[in-house]
Amino acid sequence: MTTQPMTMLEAINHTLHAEMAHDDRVMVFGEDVAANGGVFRATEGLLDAFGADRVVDTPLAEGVIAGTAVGLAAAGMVPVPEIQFLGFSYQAFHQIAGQVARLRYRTRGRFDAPITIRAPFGGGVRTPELHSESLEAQYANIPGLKIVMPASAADAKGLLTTAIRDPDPVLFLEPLRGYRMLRDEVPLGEHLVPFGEARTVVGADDPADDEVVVFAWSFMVEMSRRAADLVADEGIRVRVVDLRTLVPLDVDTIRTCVEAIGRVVVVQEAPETNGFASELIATINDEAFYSLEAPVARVSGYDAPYPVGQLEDSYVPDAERIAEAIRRTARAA
Amino acid sequence: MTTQPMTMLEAINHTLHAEMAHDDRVMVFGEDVAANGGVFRATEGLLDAFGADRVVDTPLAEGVIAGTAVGLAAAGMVPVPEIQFLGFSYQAFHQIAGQVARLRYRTRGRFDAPITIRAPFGGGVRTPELHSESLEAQYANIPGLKIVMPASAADAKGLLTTAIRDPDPVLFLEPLRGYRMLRDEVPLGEHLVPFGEARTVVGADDPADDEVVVFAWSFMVEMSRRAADLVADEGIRVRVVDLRTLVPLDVDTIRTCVEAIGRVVVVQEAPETNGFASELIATINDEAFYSLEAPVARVSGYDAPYPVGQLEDSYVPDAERIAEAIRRTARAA
Amino acid sequence: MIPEPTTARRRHPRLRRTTTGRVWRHRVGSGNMAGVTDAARLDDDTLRAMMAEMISSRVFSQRVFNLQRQGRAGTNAPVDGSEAILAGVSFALDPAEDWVLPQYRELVGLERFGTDVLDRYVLYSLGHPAGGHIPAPTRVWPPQISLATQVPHAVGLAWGMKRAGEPGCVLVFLGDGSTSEGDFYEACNFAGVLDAPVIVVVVNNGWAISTPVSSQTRAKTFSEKSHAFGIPGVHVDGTDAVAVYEAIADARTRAVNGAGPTLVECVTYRLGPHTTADDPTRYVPADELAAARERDPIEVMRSELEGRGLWSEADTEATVAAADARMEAAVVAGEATPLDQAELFDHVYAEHTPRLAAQRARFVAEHGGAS
Amino acid sequence: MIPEPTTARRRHPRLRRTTTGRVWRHRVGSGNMAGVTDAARLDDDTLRAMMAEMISSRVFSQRVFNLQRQGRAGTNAPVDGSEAILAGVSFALDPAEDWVLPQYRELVGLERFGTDVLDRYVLYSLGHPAGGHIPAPTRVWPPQISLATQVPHAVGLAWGMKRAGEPGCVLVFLGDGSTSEGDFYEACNFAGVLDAPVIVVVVNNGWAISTPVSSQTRAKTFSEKSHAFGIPGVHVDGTDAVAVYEAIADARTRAVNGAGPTLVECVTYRLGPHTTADDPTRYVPADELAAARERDPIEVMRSELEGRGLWSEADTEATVAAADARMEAAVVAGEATPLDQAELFDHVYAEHTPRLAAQRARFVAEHGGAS
Ligand SMILES: Cc1ncc(C[n+]2csc(CCOP(=O)(O)OP(=O)(O)O)c2C)c(N)n1
Ligand SMILES: Cc1ncc(C[n+]2csc(CCOP(=O)(O)OP(=O)(O)O)c2C)c(N)n1
Ligand SMILES: [Mg+2]
Ligand SMILES: [Mg+2]
Repeated sequence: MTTQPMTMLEAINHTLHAEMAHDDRVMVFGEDVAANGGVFRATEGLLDAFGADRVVDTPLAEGVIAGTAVGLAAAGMVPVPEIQFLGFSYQAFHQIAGQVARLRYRTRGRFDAPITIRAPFGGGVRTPELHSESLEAQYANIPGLKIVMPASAADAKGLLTTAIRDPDPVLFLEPLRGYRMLRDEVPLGEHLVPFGEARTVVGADDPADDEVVVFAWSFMVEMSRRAADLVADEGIRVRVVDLRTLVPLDVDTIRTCVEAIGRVVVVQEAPETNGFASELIATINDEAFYSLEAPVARVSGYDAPYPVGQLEDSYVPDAERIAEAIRRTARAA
Repeated sequence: MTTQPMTMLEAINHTLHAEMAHDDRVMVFGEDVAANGGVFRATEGLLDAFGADRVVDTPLAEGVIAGTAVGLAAAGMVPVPEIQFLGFSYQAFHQIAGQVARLRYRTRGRFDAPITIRAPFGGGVRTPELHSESLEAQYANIPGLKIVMPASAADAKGLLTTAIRDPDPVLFLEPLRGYRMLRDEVPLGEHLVPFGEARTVVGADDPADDEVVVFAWSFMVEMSRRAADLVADEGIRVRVVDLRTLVPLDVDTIRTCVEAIGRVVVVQEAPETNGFASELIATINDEAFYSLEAPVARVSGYDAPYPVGQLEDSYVPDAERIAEAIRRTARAA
Repeated sequence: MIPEPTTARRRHPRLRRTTTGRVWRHRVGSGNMAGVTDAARLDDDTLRAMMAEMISSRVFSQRVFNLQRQGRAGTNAPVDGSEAILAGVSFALDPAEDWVLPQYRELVGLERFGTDVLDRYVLYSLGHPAGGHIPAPTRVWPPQISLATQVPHAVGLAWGMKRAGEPGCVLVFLGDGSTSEGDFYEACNFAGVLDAPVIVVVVNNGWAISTPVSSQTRAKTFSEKSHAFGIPGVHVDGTDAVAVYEAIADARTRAVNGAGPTLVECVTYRLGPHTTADDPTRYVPADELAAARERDPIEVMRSELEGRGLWSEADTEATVAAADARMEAAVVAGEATPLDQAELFDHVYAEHTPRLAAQRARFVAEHGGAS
Repeated sequence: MIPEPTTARRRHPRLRRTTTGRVWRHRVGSGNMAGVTDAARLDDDTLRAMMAEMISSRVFSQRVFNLQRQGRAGTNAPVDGSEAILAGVSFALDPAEDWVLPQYRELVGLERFGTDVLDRYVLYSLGHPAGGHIPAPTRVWPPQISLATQVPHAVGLAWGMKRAGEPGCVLVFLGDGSTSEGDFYEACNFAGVLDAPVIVVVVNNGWAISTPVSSQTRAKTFSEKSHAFGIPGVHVDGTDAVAVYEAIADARTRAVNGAGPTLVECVTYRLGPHTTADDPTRYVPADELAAARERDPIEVMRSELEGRGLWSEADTEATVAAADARMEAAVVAGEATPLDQAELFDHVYAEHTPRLAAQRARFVAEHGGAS
């Protein structure tokens, strides 16, 4: 398939255009998504292309943005609401966790909930409070949601397409830092990446040839790749696996890698306590305990709120912090 | 100290009376807490004893219940709001997670947040949706909160007293099933249980004499105790540890037990994926990996929403399910 | 005879302040209580049908209440006091085109939308998961427990119908207490902006569990909260089925003609306990309840129709008997509805995720059941 | 000279619909634009002080804006258009007794509450954690980013002050867009029930980022949302500092005398971009902005005071120079404020939890810094 280099932001915009053209039921709505094309321009051009019936600036109220998605889904639409920043999904938590996630369950299958909630999040770009927080773990404990966190422009397209066409509600989380910094070849035609299939970003053909496996998602994949580069110079062979979707989780790939490699680092931006890294460690404990040669290393944000600009580089895991965990894990007795 | 047998509900009511008498700044408010004494009578008699200035029926709006607590704290009060059921804390999530939890942090210590949010939760009593859900893990990932989950009447008193006097925001979660079913000797005088100190419920004097350690909290402690009884007949010596507070977590006791025993079961009512059990497994991985003789067994609710009455006994872990995990873990190679 | 309301005792401060008669779109503080609105639009058969529906809904509700007392059903919320509102709403809507999103107290009064509504409500009350599934084409949603969350759903559904060019409208119920939730305001405000074909019905029964309206808001009426949204607000005597009918029919006309949402407050009084779990004697003033009982919506309608020669004691008896039989059948069928415990895992996703499939497989292996 | 507003171009549809003059508590649609309210309550010195404050706040705001352009500060939101509202509010309140909870655009205009407000706002804009700490006794809260969450806080604070028998009241700002959040409604409704001494000020500047008021609500004004809460609603020309002063002073009198909350809508127009990150030329109609500029609040006040002989070009120059110097000092001090990266761990809890202490210890070992 022909490809074109795009930033992740361009890939998302391109995909929204493609999916709105593909399926008339798709509706995009949220704060500032229409006339302004979104505060990051992710929805740029949609209003002109698809009209004010399908691309709608809502009032400033996340609860009703998520809540109307439930009703729109029941009316046969395919709602693709945007929450301007993931931190403000808190205002919609009762609707997302209590209603969107269980529309199908409550109605015992009467209504599908093909809802894709898009939201940017993540650190490194000096935003005010509640713009950078990584909240995926708070959602991962809620049955009924799928959680998708792309780490490349091509995946942003492939996973967003799958999300919009999926009959279940999807939280589609876009790393702020990746919007312009991640740029790669994106297939121009129809491109779907299935949920629950992790992607090997760095690594030997045979995982057994690697010494440490790093599991990461979203922008931390890029950071892990850089860390792998750093320690490669020191002779440590690292495999970096991008989980792509946290729910569903690619347990097979995780098991295979841990069995083959035995040394594991998990990287997340979120606070340590009960972040999704904890779930990964628990999953590895369940699936491949006897293959572990060392404790799984967790690299996380700290158990403090995401800080202000002058402190944020100390908070978010960087390549060096990850590299250090890799070294430690490679060396562990 | 003189003690008296009380149900957990009586202990909570008794403690609220004692703390309101002890500190004039304490205010109790929420839906139906005043004239009705709370839908479970946890706040019974407070209105008569302390008056309508300090015991207040609020409008039906959880967001503003939590939100006003922030302002009351800044005014020098000690707010003890009740959320009628933990599932409806979702309506207040933006205030609890985004504001209550970080009042001190945002203001860099100008304001304390001595807020204790009480909420019942938990299964087994045939409630409608969102009354039974165990959401502790969704809160555990939020820095700034403390999470307290008593498993006995005496602890309900000791921990609630500590919570109300603590300068930080505390989520104090009360197991519905325990309200009347848990009954034990409660000290009548001042009784504080410090946060972050787990309690051994069943077990040998020397942990090394036990074969399996079970970590649990809230009503699952009782279930684990029953499971320990079941397998005791089969000759398996089980240690049951009640974590009491999830944040702060008693890592020392966890480490000591795992080092001594090597075989671990973790029990929770919440869904498996990213429940607090995952964090415990991750903590054990960090602290005592080399002592583990078998994978840590997780006993959880399933990754489905908390179900309706006719399905709930299949959903919530019971003594037999826990016993089975204990047997499996005791036997594991 | 008509079952007595679930708890018992006269004066109705809120209702005394409302008018009925032809002035169904009245304001608080403007008149005295009358009988039933004399609505030329409604023929005798419809009035009789509404009467029957009101009686039936109370019978249904009481049977479910008793099931709980017998340990056969879970917590449930009696309808007593809301019957006229349900009849007025049901008969003003078109079950083939319009949707109803209830709170939880209304499912016994929507028989006109299809027998599934009650049958599934019985299953719901029995704690059976199929109770959540009201099958197509019945245009009623299952009960909503997370208060006011249904109002955004209704607005979304109405928005979708509008976009799809479908006829009909959406009606959503919520209680007086539930109006304090942000969802109510956010949804009504957005509905205004969207000109969504939605009718938001506030059932003001004076109480939210133990909390009286006076602790809920300082607004003089709930209908005037419509000012905040720039939409019409209508204040109706909710013990007068015909007044409710008129108000809803009018709001429906607006909605389906593209004139946007309406907020309708129906004022009544909760004649029973909040739910099977509640003891209202702790907080409901006896004299207030006694006054409200004088304006029991079933009695109001019955005396009116008897006066017009449209209803007799025999009709009541026949209606109660039929409702009893209807309900008996529903309970028998409900209690006989099989249940595979592994249904626990169904409908979480369109297809089980691998993890959920594994959990289910383990469960089935341990418990037996379909695989 | 007075700095030009941050972006540039006349007609002001919203304001043309408001009256000023003595009728500061006016209603939309009732008149034409005038100058500044002729308020007998305010002496010449106060009027001059208000003028100076308005000019200074724009200078402060512009300096912070420029710091962002130079890469020295983070995203920030210029004040342009809100100056009269801030001056009116500041001067009507008592900094020793009253609290102000801002949204985020107001911190440059509260110098009367203490120099800490601006100094800390500079630190905040520089991304320094100390920016969140406005020290006692200054009764101003730091910026709130999670929109409308501050309204419940204000109501809680007012409730606490009332219970404690403290004098004074609480004033909370929010934008037109932020009124769509449930928190605004829930809080105003509860404030009504509590008779809380709180003034809720809606700064209606026509926009929420790119979303115009017409997409935010169908309510004709924000002040009439007060009907939903049963509290007074006041609609004020927010380009007229004296009108704002009068409205707030009146609301304050009510609040401190136990008469409860007031909702005050101040109507102005956002003369700059939403923030440093925004390009309003994408969505703000040029003619509308141009009309609004004709009613730039600083110009309105200046021409009025010059007309009365209370203000001169020299006064403007001196004010701008003083503000520049004030700001320069704040920035120099701000940029020189030391920062230990381990402050990351501070103030999460009153005392570090063991886990946080361990994380901090590891951090300090790796990065150096205080232990
Ligand atoms: C969001 C939420 N908060 C609290 C509750 C608990 N609760 C159940 S019913 C009820 C009172 C509802 O009162 P109202 O809305 O007036 O309806 P009514 O029961 O009077 O019909 C409360 C507080 C709930 N179910 N959902
Ligand atoms: C809860 C929440 N949702 C969304 C945002 C993103 N956001 C920041 S400012 C803004 C517009 C605010 O408009 P308004 O309330 O009118 O204030 P103004 O900026 O005009 O002063 C939005 C949507 C936010 N900060 N908080
Ligand atoms: Mg009610
Ligand atoms: Mg605005």
